[in-house]
This record gives sequence, structure tokens and C-alpha cells, in this order.
Amino acid sequence: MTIRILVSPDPIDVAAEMTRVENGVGAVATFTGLVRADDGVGTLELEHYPGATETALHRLAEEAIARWSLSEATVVHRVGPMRPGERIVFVATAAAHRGAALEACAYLIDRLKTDAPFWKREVRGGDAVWVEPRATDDAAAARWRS
Amino acid sequence: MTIRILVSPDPIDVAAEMTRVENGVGAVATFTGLVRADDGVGTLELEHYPGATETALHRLAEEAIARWSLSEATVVHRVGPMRPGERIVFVATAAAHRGAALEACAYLIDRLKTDAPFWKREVRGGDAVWVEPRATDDAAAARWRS
Amino acid sequence: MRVLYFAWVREAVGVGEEEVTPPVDVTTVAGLIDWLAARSEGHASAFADRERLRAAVDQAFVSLDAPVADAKEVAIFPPVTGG
Amino acid sequence: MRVLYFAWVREAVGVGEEEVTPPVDVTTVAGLIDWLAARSEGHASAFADRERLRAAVDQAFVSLDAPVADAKEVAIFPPVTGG
Repeated sequence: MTIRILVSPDPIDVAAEMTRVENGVGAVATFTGLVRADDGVGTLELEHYPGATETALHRLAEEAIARWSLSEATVVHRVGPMRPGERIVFVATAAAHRGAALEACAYLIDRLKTDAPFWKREVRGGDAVWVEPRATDDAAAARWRS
Repeated sequence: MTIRILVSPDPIDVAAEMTRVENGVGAVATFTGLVRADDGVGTLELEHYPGATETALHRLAEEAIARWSLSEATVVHRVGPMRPGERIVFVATAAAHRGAALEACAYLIDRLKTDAPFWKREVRGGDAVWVEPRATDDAAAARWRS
Repeated sequence: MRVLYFAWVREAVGVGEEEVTPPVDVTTVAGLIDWLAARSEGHASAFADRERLRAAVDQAFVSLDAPVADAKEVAIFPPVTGG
Repeated sequence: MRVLYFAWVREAVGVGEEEVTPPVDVTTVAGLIDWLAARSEGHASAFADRERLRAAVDQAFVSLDAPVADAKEVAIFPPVTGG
């Protein structure tokens, strides 16, 4: 199996990432998180903890591969400033069957939200506000611990 | 919201399909089913029931949109002959939040497997064999009826 | 009434569709299948095991006890295996 | 020991990282935060509410009662909000 972790200020190329994981397998699931265009955010800024971020994402991918026997796990997270409609994060999982790919994809994005050192700041007009963590994210991550 | 249903002998362009559903929303989930390269199939042939297929897929998409408040639902299914590694089916769902997009994507592929009139025939060497339905597919579709 | 066949049902019958005029006492899909089975050895072979058959009446999936009296199009086929 | 700050903790402290030499009685992350809080008004402001702080020691996430005695790098930051 292959793990691909990329943390970068560049736009996320989902076509290239998808082609990469479609490697002889039967099932690929993906999740893409985008900057919403409907809540007045002009710029979203992503700060992260270089080094620790990649380590955390790699560990999550290893856990998903072991738990669901994945053949591929990809996590790409953009950092720096981005605009409404742009991709923030892309997760892809590949497996022999769809159940494993779909569950592992949900697992990775749920765990990433609580266990990887990224921080979002929303800029609306002249105001920059750090995004507060959401209780629903903690709940979503906790359901995988049972 | 927008429903896109496409049943076609042409290869599935996932990049174009993904871009289409990333329409101002926060979350996009996708599932891609591919012809596996590891079990000796030389050609996979997909037969369908023209007209009834599109109606069935449209109905499933409408149900998913209503249940998870999706902004977009796309189901693209290839028919005719295809080779190992090629895409058979692509499902994409878009919503404000990830839970809705991920669940609706799993729902659509689970229900499609039991409720849309497609039939697969695998050609290995000179032998063509119609694929038998799997009990696990019935179980996967049934879990959404609770 | 137009009858459509798909997958191995189509192969066993030998045609993908045919126009038929069943007698008035054929009122359900199961009754239609009984009547069609007498048309040829291929039909008889295709319809030998009812548990392996599914049907649609006017493009809506139905059980084999569904009525066919007013149907324009009846399809008979194996359980689906797409996706 | 190198101390890193992120997000609003970084903004409140005023720097992203600093090199510090805490006294020997600073043995935990919480103890380090207490000691750092006295360095400036910015530090005090950043560390006012412990419940809003998270930490990593040598790039591994830890609770605030984790030891820091042998740490090369300690990071202090708000709960994460990526993805």
C-alpha cells in the first residue's frame, strides 16, 4: 500500500490525485472540503505546524490502512490564503471493496479535523477571526474510538 | 439543487464531474467503482435497461437530496464493454457539511447496487460469465431503510 | 404488450424483446411468465427458476404477483449487478 | 528549549517561536505555561484561559500535565480547526 501526504500552499489537483489512487483497485472514495462561497468569507487563511502536521497525517493514514486494509491513502491539505470555492483539503482512499473505501475516507476526514495541527482564520471585509473548534467535530472523531 | 444522471458507453471524466459539483458548497464526497485488475477479467460488459435505468437513478438522487439536503447529486454509470482499471460508476454528492455529503454518497452507491437495472458480464479468456448478485449488497442497501 | 429480456434471460430466450398478446386469464407477471414459458425451449429454460427472476411493469420494479392487465411494457430479468 | 506558538496564541504572544531556559522546577507543560505567562503582558494574555490551550512536546500531542524536562521543542496552541 501507498501513503501520500502533501501539505502545500498550491491549489489541490484532484484529477491527478484521483488518478494516482486508482491503481488496479475496485473502489475509490474521496472527500473534498472547500471554502464556502455563501457565508461572506473573502479569504480563508490556513496556518499549520510544519513537520508535526505531516507526522500526524501520516499516522492517521497508517491507522486507516491497517483498519480497513486499504491499498492507497492520500491526504492533501492546502495552507496559506485561499478564496471562496477553492479546495482546502482532499482525502482519497482505495480498497478492493466499497465499504472499506467509504468508511476509511470518513474516518480520515473526521480524525484530521481534531488530530492534525491546522488553524483556520476567516477574513471578512477588514475583520480576521480565528475559527472556533466545533463540538460536532469532536463527536465525529470520537465515534471511531469505539 | 441539481441532479445529474448520465448512462453512457464513454469513459467517465471524473475531473469534469467533480468540478461540476463543487458549486459554492463546503463538502463534496465521491465514490468511484473500477474494473479490478487483479482477478483475471479481460473485459467487463455492462448491460442496462434504457429509460428505466435513468428513471431509477433519478429517483435515488431525489431521495438522497431530500434526506441529506444536498446541493448536488451526480450519478454517472458506464455501459458496454470496458477494460481492467477503467471506471464503471462515479457518484458525487455536495452539501454544506461533510457528514451529509459522505452519508449520501454511501447511500447512493449502496442503493444503486440493488435498485438500478444494470447487469455485469465478466469475460475471462474465452468464457463470459454473468455476475451473480451478492448478499452483502442486499444487506448494504437494507441498512438505509431503518 | 411489449416484453423485454435482459442479461442471461435475454440470452436464453434468444431475443431482447418481442410483441405478445397474452390471453385474458394472464393477469399477473407470474401468469405472464407461465404463459411465455410455453413459447419455446429457450423461454422454458430462461424461466425455469422463478427465484432468479425479477420484473418491471412499465419501467417500474414490481414483484412477480403484480398485475399486468393494462401494461404496455413488461421486462423480465435477473437480479441486478451494477455499480 | 524551543517554544512554538500558533494561531491566536502566536498573535497574543507576539512571536512565533522563542528559545527559553526554564528553571529546573518547571517539569510539566502546565508549569512551563505558568512560567512563560510572566514574561510579558502578551504571554499573560495568551495563556489566561488554560482550557483553550493545547500542546505538543517534540511534535507529539500531549495533555497539559505531560512532562517537559527533556523536551527540545514544546508547542502551545489553540484547539485545531483544519480540514
